[in-house]
Amino acid sequence: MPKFEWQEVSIDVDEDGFIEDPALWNEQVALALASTEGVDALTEDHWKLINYLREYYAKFGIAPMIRKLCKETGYSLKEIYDLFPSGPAKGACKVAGLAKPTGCV
Amino acid sequence: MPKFEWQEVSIDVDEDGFIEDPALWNEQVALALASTEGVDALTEDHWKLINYLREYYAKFGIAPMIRKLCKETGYSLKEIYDLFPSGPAKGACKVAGLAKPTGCV
Amino acid sequence: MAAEPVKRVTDIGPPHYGKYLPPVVKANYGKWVDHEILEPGVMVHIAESGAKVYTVRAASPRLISVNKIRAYCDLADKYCEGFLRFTSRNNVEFLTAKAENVAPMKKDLEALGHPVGGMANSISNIVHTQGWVHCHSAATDASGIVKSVMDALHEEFTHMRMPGKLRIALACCLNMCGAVHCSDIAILGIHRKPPKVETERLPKICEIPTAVASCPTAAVRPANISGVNTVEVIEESCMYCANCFTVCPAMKLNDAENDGLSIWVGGKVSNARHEPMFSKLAIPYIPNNPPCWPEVVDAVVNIVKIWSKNAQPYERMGEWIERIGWPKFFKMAGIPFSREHIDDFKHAGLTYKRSTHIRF
Amino acid sequence: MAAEPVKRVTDIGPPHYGKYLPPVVKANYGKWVDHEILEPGVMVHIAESGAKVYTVRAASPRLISVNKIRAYCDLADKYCEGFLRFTSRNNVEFLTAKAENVAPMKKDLEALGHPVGGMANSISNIVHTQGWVHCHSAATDASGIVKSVMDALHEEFTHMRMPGKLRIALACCLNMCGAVHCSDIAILGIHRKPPKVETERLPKICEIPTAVASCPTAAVRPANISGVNTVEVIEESCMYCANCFTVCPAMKLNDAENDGLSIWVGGKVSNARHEPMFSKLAIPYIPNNPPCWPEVVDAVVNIVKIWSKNAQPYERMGEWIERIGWPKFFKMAGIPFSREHIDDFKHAGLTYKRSTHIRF
Amino acid sequence: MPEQKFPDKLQELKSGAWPSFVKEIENAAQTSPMAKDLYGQLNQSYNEKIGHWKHGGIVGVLGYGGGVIGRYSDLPETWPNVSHFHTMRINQPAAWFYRAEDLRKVCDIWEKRGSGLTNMHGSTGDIILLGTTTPELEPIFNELTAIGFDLGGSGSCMRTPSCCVGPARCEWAMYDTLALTYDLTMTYQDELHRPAFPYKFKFKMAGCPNDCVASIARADMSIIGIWRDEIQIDQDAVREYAERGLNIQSVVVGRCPTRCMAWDSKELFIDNENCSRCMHCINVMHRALRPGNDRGATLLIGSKAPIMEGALLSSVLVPFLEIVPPYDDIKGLVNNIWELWAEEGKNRERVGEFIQRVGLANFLDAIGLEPEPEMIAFPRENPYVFYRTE
Amino acid sequence: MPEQKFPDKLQELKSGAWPSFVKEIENAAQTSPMAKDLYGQLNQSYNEKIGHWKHGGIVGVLGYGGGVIGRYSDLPETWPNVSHFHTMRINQPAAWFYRAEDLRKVCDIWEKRGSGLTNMHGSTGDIILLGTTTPELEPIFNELTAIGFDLGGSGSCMRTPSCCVGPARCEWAMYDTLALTYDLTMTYQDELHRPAFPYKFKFKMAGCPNDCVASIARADMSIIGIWRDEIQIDQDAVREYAERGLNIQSVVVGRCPTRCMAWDSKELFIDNENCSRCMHCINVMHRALRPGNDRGATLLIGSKAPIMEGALLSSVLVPFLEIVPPYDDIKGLVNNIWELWAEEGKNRERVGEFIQRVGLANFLDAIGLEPEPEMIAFPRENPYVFYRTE
Ligand code: SRM
Ligand code: SRM
Ligand code: SRM
Ligand code: SRM
Ligand code: SF4
Ligand code: SF4
Ligand code: SF4
Ligand code: SF4
Ligand code: SF4
Ligand code: SF4
Ligand code: SF4
Ligand code: SF4
Repeated sequence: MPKFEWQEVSIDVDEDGFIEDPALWNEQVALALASTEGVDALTEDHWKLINYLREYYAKFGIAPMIRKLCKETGYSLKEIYDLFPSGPAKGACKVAGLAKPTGCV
Repeated sequence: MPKFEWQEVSIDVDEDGFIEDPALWNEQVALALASTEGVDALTEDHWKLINYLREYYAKFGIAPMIRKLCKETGYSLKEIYDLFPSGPAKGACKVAGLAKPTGCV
Repeated sequence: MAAEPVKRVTDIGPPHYGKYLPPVVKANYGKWVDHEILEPGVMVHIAESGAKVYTVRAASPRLISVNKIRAYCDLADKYCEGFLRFTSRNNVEFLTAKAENVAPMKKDLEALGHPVGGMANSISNIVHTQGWVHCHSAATDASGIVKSVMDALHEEFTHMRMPGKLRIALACCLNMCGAVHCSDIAILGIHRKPPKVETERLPKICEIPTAVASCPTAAVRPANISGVNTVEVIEESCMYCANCFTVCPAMKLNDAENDGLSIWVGGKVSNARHEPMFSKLAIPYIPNNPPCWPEVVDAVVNIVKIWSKNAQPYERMGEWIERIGWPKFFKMAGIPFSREHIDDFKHAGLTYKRSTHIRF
Repeated sequence: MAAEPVKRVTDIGPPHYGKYLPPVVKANYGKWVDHEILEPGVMVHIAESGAKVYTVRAASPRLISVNKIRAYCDLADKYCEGFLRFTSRNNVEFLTAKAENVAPMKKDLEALGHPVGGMANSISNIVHTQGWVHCHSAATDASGIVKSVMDALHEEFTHMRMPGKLRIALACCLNMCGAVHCSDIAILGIHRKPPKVETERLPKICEIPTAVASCPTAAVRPANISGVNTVEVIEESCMYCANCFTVCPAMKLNDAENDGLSIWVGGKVSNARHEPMFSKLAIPYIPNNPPCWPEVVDAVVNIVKIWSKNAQPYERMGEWIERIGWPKFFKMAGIPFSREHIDDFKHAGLTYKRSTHIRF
Repeated sequence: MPEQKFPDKLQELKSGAWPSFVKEIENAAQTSPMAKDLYGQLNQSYNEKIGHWKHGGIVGVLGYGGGVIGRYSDLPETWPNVSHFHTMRINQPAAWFYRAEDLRKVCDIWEKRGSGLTNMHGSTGDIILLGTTTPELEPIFNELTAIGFDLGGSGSCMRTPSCCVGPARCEWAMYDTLALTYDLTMTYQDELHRPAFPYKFKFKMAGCPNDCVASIARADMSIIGIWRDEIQIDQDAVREYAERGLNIQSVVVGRCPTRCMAWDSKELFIDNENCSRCMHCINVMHRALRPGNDRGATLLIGSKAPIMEGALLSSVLVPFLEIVPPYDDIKGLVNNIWELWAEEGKNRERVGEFIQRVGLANFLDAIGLEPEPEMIAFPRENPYVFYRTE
Repeated sequence: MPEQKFPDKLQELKSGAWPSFVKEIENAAQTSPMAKDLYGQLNQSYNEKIGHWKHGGIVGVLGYGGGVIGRYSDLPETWPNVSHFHTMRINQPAAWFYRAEDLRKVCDIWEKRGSGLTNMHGSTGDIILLGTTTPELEPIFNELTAIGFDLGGSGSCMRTPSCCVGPARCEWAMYDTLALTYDLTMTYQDELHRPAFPYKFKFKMAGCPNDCVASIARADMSIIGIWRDEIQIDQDAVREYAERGLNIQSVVVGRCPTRCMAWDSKELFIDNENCSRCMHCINVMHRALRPGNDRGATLLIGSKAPIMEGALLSSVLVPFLEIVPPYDDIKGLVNNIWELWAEEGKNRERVGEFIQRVGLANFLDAIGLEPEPEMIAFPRENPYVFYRTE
């Protein structure tokens, strides 16, 4: 299992860089993971998305469908890609510490 | 709604002689209803069947299927007809104060 | 009341058919080799031995009085050595070994008001059910519609000029007593309103789990309404099948305004040529219009006409439509195609058109 | 790593096909009037203008190296003004206006090890998938079986002596990437053991509701196992489809012992004659036997043989079987009929034989 | 006719070419007050467009669980003579043959104790005696048995079996439908009269694939005659048909569903291996073509009306069986089926629905039959196979 | 080949008449360590009868949500060079036409930065570049766009549309399949690259009912060319076929599914009203018969592989549509469908499954189409109608 180290953060991640144990996620970890996704700083916009994702996941046990994400956060798909260049699944979910999206590829 | 009177018993029944309000059933009523089904006295065997029917109904909200009735009470279908000449549905259920069996005719 | 017979017997079963077979039938039982339909409603069967039995078939309204049965019996005595039979479509048949009996018997039957016919490529009797005459479940009457339709079609009973056999059936509710689900033309009584639940009375007279289990679309669910354990109906999920009413009197659907009929076509039972087929929806709704249901009569007559004009020999309704395609059928019949025609039950997907085999 | 190109562009889409059409194609685009298949793998198309384009089609294993592509390109340069195309079944095609180029090009292709053929009533390339070469989901390999089967059948690629087209497809798991579900013969990788649930790891890496929802037979259900909220599998309800694994890595099904293949027949895609049809189960299970899967090869060759010997001209596999009946197919193919053949999913009842149309 | 507050709409159904049920009711009403009130209530329905019967009743005769359909008017005050209006189902003789003498006796009983109205016959096959009261049930039953008639079935029982005219008057009967019907009826008197199944179970016997009793559409077990060997052709007779103007190519050969025939204007050829025994060519040219001599029946299972999973047609259970008394193979199979279905079937689940729920393969296993390809139209299309590994 | 602890089973697949993928891997392995380890791992799979890839990865290029399938070996220590082995899906040019010049450029990029192995093509239609590492993805993408290629689709997006050769080389193309494919691909670049649907959505364009791109079996929207007017018959050419030995009666007329043809050895007759445009007669006698001139396409919807409700074939949505740029009618319809399905579809529910769940009639309502009888094979058989009363 690869170790991912960034500043003081050191966590186990899988090959795709997704966190292995979601329980270990915190804001620092988010920042650390963001760095791998071409995101230098987490702005308010980033946090709005991350928080929405985490809350949704906590409530329903799944990541929201993307249309729902856009609708409920008010960001267009384009804006999400601007915030997380590798997109909502690979980028935002990773930073938010969610289970890796699967299946539909 | 026809009134059915027998000795001290006086209850509302439908045209088929089934009790209208199952809450009013008691052993005396059973005896009364039995008289309409060609049963003069309720023997231990009759009560075994009646009690089984009532317990099953209380538990599941339905009358048992006849095969189950035979199996669980140990009476053959013939014995049941001997006890209640108009059979388990029309005879035994009526005496036991169950809702009138429907449908499958 | 009269005194009971001395000995009460049970389980004797029906009379043995052996007692009831006409002599010529008994003598040639299982030894028939051919038959010929001589004229509408009259046929002869020929046995190995060369023996012949002539059959005269007459229409019957099925709902008959004992006096009518006695009249049949008199005819049987007069021409058929006291024997007669009924058919699987409720016609009455008189069998005789004597060719010379046919003509007078036919005359007598017609005098009695019972047309002779229904054989070969014709329209036979309408298989039907109880309707308002006897059933609690009926969304329409049965006998009245049958009478009205057959009044209009009787010439097709007494002639043999159809492309093939045409079987009409009627059922007064979705229970479909009879063979409505597999008929060339089927007339079906329907409800169009959800059950009216007698909330309080229901638990006293109905088994709640049975009522809940009875609904094909799970529209019935247990509910506690002001303290009473009863059921409620999710009205959007109800398609008015009345199965809940069948098991629970406190869920009545009958509705004078909204009940009515639907017309179905293209079913068949026999294995001749095409495998048996179900009837398919042609006309979703026609209002009840007693006593003569003119809209139903027109609809049926119209469908009979376009079929008889266009089908090839021995092409039953469903076979014909399969050849020309449903779009053409709707067009020829002048029936508007609507959302009701599109299946949305269990196997609906299989009824979608999964090819480009389109006729333009 | 090399420096990035100056400007990062996105969403440019594929190259416009216009750039890639051979000149004769471009000139006669949309103006073709006829074609003729001249010999196996060679055809000519004729345009309104009288112009002709010759096509030579060669087999390809689909999994090819860049060097092989370069070799194709060289041929394209040599004979086809630098143009080439691939087909929807992964063969490679060379188009030229020059009739005289056909023979040498064919020779070159054969020298390169790529048989020319696959046209008209022959067996074309096997549409297939990734297998052990790339996919996590594979219950078998793809390329190896394809190679083994086509080694045995290559003469049917290079000849045109079949009753009709025969389309074979292979998919390495029930996801059925490709067209296995509508092929004359389909080879399908299957699992036969339920998923092994990694109980503790599962909630960390999988969405539990998604895993539960993924199961067509509701065999996956949420469970709390020694304090962990995870899922469990009701093994009797599992039919090994692996959809749970698709959405959840912690539910692996691969099993060296029990994985294997099944053979399906009688599907088709084209609307020619019969409407498109799904493939139907012929052989429920054949074990994996790499590298040459002889049992699979034998099974396929056997089915090809009985079909090609018995079908009428232009009768595809499914059309032929429909004519002779499935009982006869099983008999002729020597395949024992077993409980696995009988459908038990959603529409199973519709697959039961609902007539007496039996051939004895 | 009784005085009514509604216009007499039924009147309009007395004229016309088709025999009138209204006239029949009127006729009975001359002597029966019941029939008179039936007329009245029915006429009220015709005016109001709604039926006036209460939800089912449960009445019967001693020792039987079925055979009577209880019925009460919901307007007993307006139409007191139909306040009770139960029907009795009387088990018809096989193939509906009667001797006038006996039929008259039935009429007499019914005139005396019932409405005098009947259905000849009900859809299942019984004689339907339309309308009597609860107290009359026992006497009627006893008088009927005295003349040799017994009740038919209602409720969750084996229903009254019925059959086509078969060998009594048809050259195509591949087995004796009347004998089998009578035998099954007698063998299963207890199952007929004392409902103990999850739901109803109907038998219908047809002598050949023409299925003149619609068994494949409405019998839980359909027994349909069939042959296994070759169709017998009399080529001279075929030519005669042609000479007399039958277009054999289009009407016979052209409609053969398996396209297994050929006609060269001299000889008719049938590829019997591909013939699906549909009867069409035989039906059309009965003088020239006859079924083969290796005769028996196909057993099919499970047809029914739509409620509740959608209508079903019967499907093949035993592709071919010789039908010979005492029919032990059929009865053995029936017993196994009933045993299983009675044990595992849900309340109000017909055997056809039961099979769909548990799966045909499992059903076959449980009743001890081997799967055969004749049982299916085609093998499964979905790959959702419950493989059995060790 | 690398040293192995397993016997080299793959070797056996190098001989034989069919071109060998093993030789292709070997060929690439000469320069690519990745291809070398692929050989090794695959050979291990052949020995162990099991695959060695871990469950899917999620990797990609910036700004795109798909186009790359992440893949990792579960034996990274044994086969380090395939520890990453991602495939890239490259959007093929319509109908898979290439200029050698450009194709060589793709090869060069892939040789330099990937395994040197490809699939020409994937089942959806893309060029599949088999195996590279995460760090190479961005550079490859940039180099590809520089030569005019872009990624195809993966994930819950519009997938790479594809089409048959159509008007480029086929006389039966009823519309321009390549033009429509290109146009839809370009119009929906965003939907292709940035997954935002409930599940995948595939388009396949076939020029005529022969459907050479199997669109009816594996496209959420299948657009299949068709004509409405009469088949054009050249009777002389028909006779020529006959003279040259074609048995028109049995091979052409006898296989017409609607039996709407007749041939009297002189003239071929087609009852065009009953012709279902199946193409068979045209396929067989292409010199004599040609489709009509009123041309367009049928739009069908919903086909897919079995998971999870069982495989579906596409079914008719629009019986006939003229196909003319800018295709606004198609796009309007597609937008309505996507809008509805994206809003109401469940996660991983293909549009075909969605329609089955909500019902075709409701679906039509929601996307603004009127029901037409061409959309169904036959009307409903069950009486479970959701009537709408006022
Ligand atoms: C008397 C009766 C049997 C009985 O036991 O009562 C009977 C008797 C004959 N049928 Fe029938 N059929 C009888 C109901 C049926 C039914 C059942 C039904 O209608 O409910 C069917 C299936 C109908 C369906 O498919 O929906 C039926 C489908 C046939 C067929 C197949 C017709 C077809 O092309 O599909 C034939 C063959 C023929 O007529 O060519 C046939 C042929 C015959 C023959 C010719 C058999 C024979 O050689 O004796 C008999 C006279 C035919 C006629 O009436 O034209 N019989 N026949 C039934 C008469 C009913 C009536 O009063 O009209
Ligand atoms: C090149 C290609 C289209 C492409 O864009 O790549 C193509 C090209 C032609 N097809 Fe096709 N078909 C091609 C894949 C298909 C497919 C799709 C598939 O196989 O996955 C089908 C549907 C198959 C199915 O039903 O399962 C297909 C079903 C047909 C048919 C109908 C055959 C039938 O009887 O069912 C015809 C008509 C015919 O051949 O008589 C046809 C006819 C043709 C013609 C004659 C059309 C023409 O006039 O140019 C072309 C040459 C035929 C040949 O190869 O015999 N093409 N054709 C495809 C070649 C694939 C290959 O390499 O073998
Ligand atoms: C009398 C008869 C109609 C007729 O006029 O001929 C009849 C009448 C009734 N049928 Fe029936 N069925 C009659 C033959 C049929 C048939 C046809 C057949 O048996 O060949 C069917 C279709 C085949 C089948 O069994 O599926 C039939 C399918 C039903 C059903 C639906 C059963 C199902 O599984 O879908 C019901 C509802 C039920 O069982 O609860 C039903 C229920 C009823 C009830 C008892 C009404 C009810 O909901 O309780 C009707 C009583 C009417 C009355 O008041 O007199 N009846 N019923 C037929 C019996 C006469 C006889 O014994 O000869
Ligand atoms: C590469 C390709 C197979 C090939 O070798 O050609 C492929 C490969 C995969 N498919 Fe596929 N599918 C490919 C064409 C198809 C097709 C055929 C088509 O598009 O014409 C189908 C059937 C049609 C359909 O869409 O239903 C297909 C139906 C599936 C499914 C089942 C989808 C369904 O709704 O039933 C899955 C499972 C999923 O989506 O989770 C799937 C999933 C997959 C995954 C991503 C595995 C997974 O479970 O996540 C495979 C990745 C393999 C790998 O490691 O490289 N693939 N997949 C094809 C794409 C190449 C390309 O872009 O050109
Ligand atoms: S069809 Fe319905 S209404 Fe008519 S008799 Fe049967 S159950 Fe009664
Ligand atoms: S009428 Fe039918 S659909 Fe409606 S609630 Fe009752 S059982 Fe359900
Ligand atoms: S069929 Fe299955 S194993 Fe093969 S490539 Fe597709 S998803 Fe992978
Ligand atoms: S393999 Fe398929 S059937 Fe088995 S548990 Fe997983 S999803 Fe369900
Ligand atoms: S089913 Fe066959 S045997 Fe019986 S009457 Fe009809 S034609 Fe004759
Ligand atoms: S019985 Fe039917 S299938 Fe057999 S030859 Fe005659 S018409 Fe054809
Ligand atoms: S689908 Fe039709 S138009 Fe397209 S290549 Fe095939 S035959 Fe030609
Ligand atoms: S296209 Fe097909 S349906 Fe039309 S005439 Fe030709 S073969 Fe017959």
